Amino acid sequence: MALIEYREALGQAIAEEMERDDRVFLMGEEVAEYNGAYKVSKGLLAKFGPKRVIDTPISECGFTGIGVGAAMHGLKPIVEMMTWNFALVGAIDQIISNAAKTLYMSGGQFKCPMVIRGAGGAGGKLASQHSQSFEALFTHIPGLKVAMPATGADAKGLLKTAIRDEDPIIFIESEALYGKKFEVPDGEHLVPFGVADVVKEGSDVTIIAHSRIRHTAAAAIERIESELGISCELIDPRTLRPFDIETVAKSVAKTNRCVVVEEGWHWCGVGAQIAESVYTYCFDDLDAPVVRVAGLDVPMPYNPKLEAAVLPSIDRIIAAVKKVTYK
Amino acid sequence: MALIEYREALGQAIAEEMERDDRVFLMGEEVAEYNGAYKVSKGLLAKFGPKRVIDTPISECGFTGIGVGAAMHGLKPIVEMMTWNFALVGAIDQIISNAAKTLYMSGGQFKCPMVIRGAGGAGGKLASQHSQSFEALFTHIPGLKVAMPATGADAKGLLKTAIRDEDPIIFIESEALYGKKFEVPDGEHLVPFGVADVVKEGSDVTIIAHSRIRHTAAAAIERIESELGISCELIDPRTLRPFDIETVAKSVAKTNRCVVVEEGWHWCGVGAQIAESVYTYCFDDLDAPVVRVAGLDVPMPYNPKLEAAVLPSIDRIIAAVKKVTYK
Amino acid sequence: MPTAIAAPKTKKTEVVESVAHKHVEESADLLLHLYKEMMRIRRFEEQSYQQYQKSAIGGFCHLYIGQEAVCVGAISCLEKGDKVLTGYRDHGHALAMGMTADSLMGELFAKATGCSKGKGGSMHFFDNALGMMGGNGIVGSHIPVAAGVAFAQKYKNEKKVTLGFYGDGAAQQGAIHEAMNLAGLWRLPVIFVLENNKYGMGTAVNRSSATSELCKRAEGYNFPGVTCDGMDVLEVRKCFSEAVARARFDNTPTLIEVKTYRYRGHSMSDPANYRTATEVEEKKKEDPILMLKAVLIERGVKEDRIHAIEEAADAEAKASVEHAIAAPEPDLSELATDIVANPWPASMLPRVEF
Amino acid sequence: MPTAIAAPKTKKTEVVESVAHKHVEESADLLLHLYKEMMRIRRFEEQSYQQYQKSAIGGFCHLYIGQEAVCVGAISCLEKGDKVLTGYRDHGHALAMGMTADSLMGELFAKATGCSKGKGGSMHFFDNALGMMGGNGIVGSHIPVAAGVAFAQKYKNEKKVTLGFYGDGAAQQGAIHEAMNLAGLWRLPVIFVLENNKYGMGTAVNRSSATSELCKRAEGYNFPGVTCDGMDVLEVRKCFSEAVARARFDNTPTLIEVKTYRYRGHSMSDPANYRTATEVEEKKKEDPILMLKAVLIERGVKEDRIHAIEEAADAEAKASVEHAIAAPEPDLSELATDIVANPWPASMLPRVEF
Ligand SMILES: Cc1ncc(C[n+]2csc(CCOP(=O)(O)OP(=O)(O)O)c2C)c(N)n1
Ligand SMILES: Cc1ncc(C[n+]2csc(CCOP(=O)(O)OP(=O)(O)O)c2C)c(N)n1
Ligand SMILES: [Mg+2]
Ligand SMILES: [Mg+2]
Repeated sequence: MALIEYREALGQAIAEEMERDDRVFLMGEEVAEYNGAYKVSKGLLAKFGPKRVIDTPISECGFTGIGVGAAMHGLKPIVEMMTWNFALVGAIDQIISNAAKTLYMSGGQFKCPMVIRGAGGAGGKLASQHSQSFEALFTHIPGLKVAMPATGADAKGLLKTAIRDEDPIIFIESEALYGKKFEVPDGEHLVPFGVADVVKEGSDVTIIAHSRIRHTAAAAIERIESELGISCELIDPRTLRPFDIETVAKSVAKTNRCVVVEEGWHWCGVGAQIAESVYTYCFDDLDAPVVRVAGLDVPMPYNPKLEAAVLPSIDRIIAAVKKVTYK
Repeated sequence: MALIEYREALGQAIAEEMERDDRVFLMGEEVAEYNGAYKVSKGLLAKFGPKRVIDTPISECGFTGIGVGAAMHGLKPIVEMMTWNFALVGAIDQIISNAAKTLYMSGGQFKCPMVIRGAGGAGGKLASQHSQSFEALFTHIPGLKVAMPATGADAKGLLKTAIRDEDPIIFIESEALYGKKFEVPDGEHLVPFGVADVVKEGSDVTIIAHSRIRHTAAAAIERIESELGISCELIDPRTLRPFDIETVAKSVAKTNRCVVVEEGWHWCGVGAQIAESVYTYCFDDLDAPVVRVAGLDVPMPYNPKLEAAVLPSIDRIIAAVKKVTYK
Repeated sequence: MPTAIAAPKTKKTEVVESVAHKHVEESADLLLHLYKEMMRIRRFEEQSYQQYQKSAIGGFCHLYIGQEAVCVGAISCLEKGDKVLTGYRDHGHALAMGMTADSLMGELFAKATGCSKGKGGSMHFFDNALGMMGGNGIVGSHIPVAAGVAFAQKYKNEKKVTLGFYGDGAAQQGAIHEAMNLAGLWRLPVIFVLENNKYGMGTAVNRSSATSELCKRAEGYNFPGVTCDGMDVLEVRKCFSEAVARARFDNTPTLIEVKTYRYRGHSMSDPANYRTATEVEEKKKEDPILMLKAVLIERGVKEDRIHAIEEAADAEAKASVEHAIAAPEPDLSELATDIVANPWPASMLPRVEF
Repeated sequence: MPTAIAAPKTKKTEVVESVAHKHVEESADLLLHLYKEMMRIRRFEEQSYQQYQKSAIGGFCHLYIGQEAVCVGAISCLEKGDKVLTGYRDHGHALAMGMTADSLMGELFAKATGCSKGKGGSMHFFDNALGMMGGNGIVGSHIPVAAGVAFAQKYKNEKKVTLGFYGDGAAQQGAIHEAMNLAGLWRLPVIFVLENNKYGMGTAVNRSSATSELCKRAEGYNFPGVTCDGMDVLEVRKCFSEAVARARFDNTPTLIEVKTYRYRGHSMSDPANYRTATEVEEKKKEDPILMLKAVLIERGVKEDRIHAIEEAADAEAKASVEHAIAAPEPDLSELATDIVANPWPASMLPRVEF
């Protein structure tokens, strides 16, 4: 275990997997000489050289397509989206039309083992085009898997799993967490997809939250337990496709109440699907309607006061827990 | 009233609005000389000339961007996506990064009044890249409005409303319905956004379905009522953003049971949001969990037998109604 | 994959095999091979057309008739391990890559015997063993992928080459610009094959491209751009053998604009009103198959050998229909296979239940 | 918008006004105007830098120092009704378009007085009345939009022109290729202004572009492509006055690659380790402001006039900081305005409650 930044945990995962498997390479804007826009790939060029750590032009469609082709021909590309906002300029076509479909439409002949990873969510005062949570867009697509680590250990463990997997993985990191420090296991550490983390046990309310908002939820829980005496169980699904309904259902069976928190926009957010799944699998257990806390349905404003009002806050989570417990 | 094809109803709306407002023009692949890949724009070139009915190169990002710029400078573009599958090659960036954001990030200075319309859903044996329902992707985005007409009258009325609106509208037509005939009002006929259509009244179950699957639901209802004696109310929301929760809630308050049907993939589909809204606004009214019927979570296979198994069918809707009524 | 015929008399080292094409006077065997391949495609497409009319084939179906010399000439320059990607008009390329008419017709009939188990259809022909990497329905989308395959070939030091075929309409897509820049910048062994058949659906190329000299765009990416007559399979072959050698031995991409023509409509539902019957008839005079036949006869190849090839092609195409009719449909369980290579347990969501 | 100064002595008809630039020896007034505009930008940027260091400004902030001659020279050729779009490095363009330092600094401070009410920030400067149409954060994404504005200008028969500014990094985006093809095909009055400052973030242009002659790509779209020295505002002006006339009177687009240099890092967090201090110092010797100052002095303009301009620019920039500090924050209710122009009733979903 070492106390390292989230970004370092990601870099470790990449380095370890690149050492383990020659087919793995990293490609993206500024990943090599610049050591990464967010320094995730710091030191990798020096370690692995320019054949395997590759700066690309600003051509998200083009280099993501290169990743798809390379994956189809036996390599294991890691493609960095500097941020997921930039995936819309055609990378999303390579992902949805090609990466997610090739195995199926070739009747099982061509796998597409690649990881497309980068920063998601709001970074802070970056305004509307740079502060978006796109997990709902990708979680909807058959053929993809979607992971969103909230801690350094999960960042490392999920990314290593992703790189070893044989399918196209959408790996959404949290821009806001890159600089946060976490205890991260040294060396081999794999976190499987589809296994939620019960971050904290509790008895009165189940709170489901992924990515950085899980920490907001944790902070809210501290206050809720001390101020209101309501015991909360916090679950981080870690992957949104596949999704660990068993762990969630077991928790709700115990607590009978559920709050779903996410950073992204409320309307048609992944929280809608999570909540709907809770209703479907735990209807008889529920003593109150599930309460959702999500980003407000507005483009992100630059002004920090307004921005803070858009994002799920400790206060809004507390209010949700009160509501779901009729307090 | 005249009995005309869905595609003609759309063409009528465009023609009428182009006559009414010089700023309106139509642009897209094959819309002019070819009269439209699906013949929606048949006759429009002859009527309005090449200045206002414009064939584009295959450059979805480019010409959608042209639409955004033209809208920002006072025109009212109608941009045809031959099918919505093709929006991923960069048009989606113009829509989400620019059309949906410009008003907000310019502090209210630049409107973006444009309609982006085209075929959605499965056309029939077109396989995975050509059979996708992308409404969940766009319905999630603040700054957009999303309409999906299921009939000729709604096609005409919603499209006319969309063209007169001052915001970017995602208008998803059903490829499978283009050739179907409907009674369509002549001349002025406007269907407002955000007002659901109670297609059929009933007392035991509320079925919510949009676009072509609403007709599958209607067919299922005929059998359900005659074979099972269960009375169904069928609601077509018509627009997914905004969404008419009032009409839905009133219905569920009466029936106490709800089935949500959609053509798109189940996981993170718009049905998840609709169901979650029903739970939130009608929790105490519900006598059973909402049941969803959606496209299976697989890329669309070419084989028609397999394809039929993916799409929501009459049988699956009947099974859902049985389930929600515990029959 | 016609390696055996493409360079039958040269030594086995890759270098000699490939450069040889340029210098060796084409043998009669080679000419007959080219003729056979074009004829196989023509007959296969005619059968596809008929079966589509009978509704035995559904969905989109884009015929390649008229363009046969392009894929046959180009692919005749390849060796084992080279790869091909193309768009939705992919029947010709698949056959030229050595795929059987049975596996294609099976796919068109949506049968389990199809190359993609009936899941892909006309637009998605794949054969991993033969290097046929699709078959893509999104215009332009496969060209970055082709560059990526070439990237992997170079990464693995294979000295192999990838051809990415696309149309004059597709050439206006941003994806192609990005792929060309990346290929030029990184020196990838990929050939951009622009099949200019003068129309993208109903849009004549002069209404979709600002320039009439599409091949010159290569200058903007620092690699050669050339044109060739796509009705003349020998010219196509000559042009590609040079470009393939440049790619294989020098990692130099080439943009080859092949001037060709499609006789049929864009897809089965297109009456092709955007062009005159005379235009089509004029073009048919340059028919690539007839032109090669004339060469064969001039070279003294006996009519009956030619005839035998035609018969064989006809028989193969017809037999593929019989085979497809008799073949089983994919099992319903196939619905849920091949979605991901490493599926998750059924206890997790989403689940596919049917 | 510097129309008055740009063509002060000519007749008022548009034709004469615009063509005039080419021939008239630049007046001292014009030179002083250019000097003033560049100086305003320089001082504004320096203030932005300082305020960012003090955390009064947040988010991304991309300084334009070193490139001032590009936007000032280009925009000095415009007339009222012409439009400008650029990327996220937009402070210079906004000032050159006539926007006040107050409205920009207010925006950087996220205040209600900002041009975008504090909702946009550094990357999203807009002014509808002045023709400043953003300020876009997605690299390359605004260039099709610029072509669209030009499309509308032509559609409405305005005889107006749109400039779309972007970088050497952006030039590799497919969106730009598509926009250029459309502009060439449809003859749109748009100018593609490629500000080649040699780097896109930390990537030197020779590592992102396969060609070193980016302006030549225009040939692939059938319109002129030229380069000019972006450190010399008079050369920029000359080059643009020709291109603007071509666009205005002949609907001919132009690609202008302006060779320039940014002194600062890409954004505030970039230490710019990818280049040497010497390289930067060398470039600073060609500083556009110093160079124009030399011309002014050569022309006999009195030092105190020059000095007064510098003082005024300094004062304007500093005052804008005071103004921004004093200005009110946007009301929380602003959160939910400007999402759509025609909002739906609160009874419908989704609702924004806060
Ligand atoms: C991104 C995208 N846009 C549009 C289409 C619809 N479409 C299919 S083929 C085609 C024309 C392509 O023309 P060209 O590239 O010249 O190829 P050809 O059909 O002539 O072989 C169009 C517009 C598509 N499949 N994908
Ligand atoms: C689509 C997209 N990809 C990546 C980025 C991140 N990014 C912002 S600016 C930039 C460099 C752009 O360089 P250039 O076009 O040369 O402009 P300059 O910064 O030199 O003015 C990058 C990669 C982005 N904003 N949008
Ligand atoms: Mg074509
Ligand atoms: Mg640059």
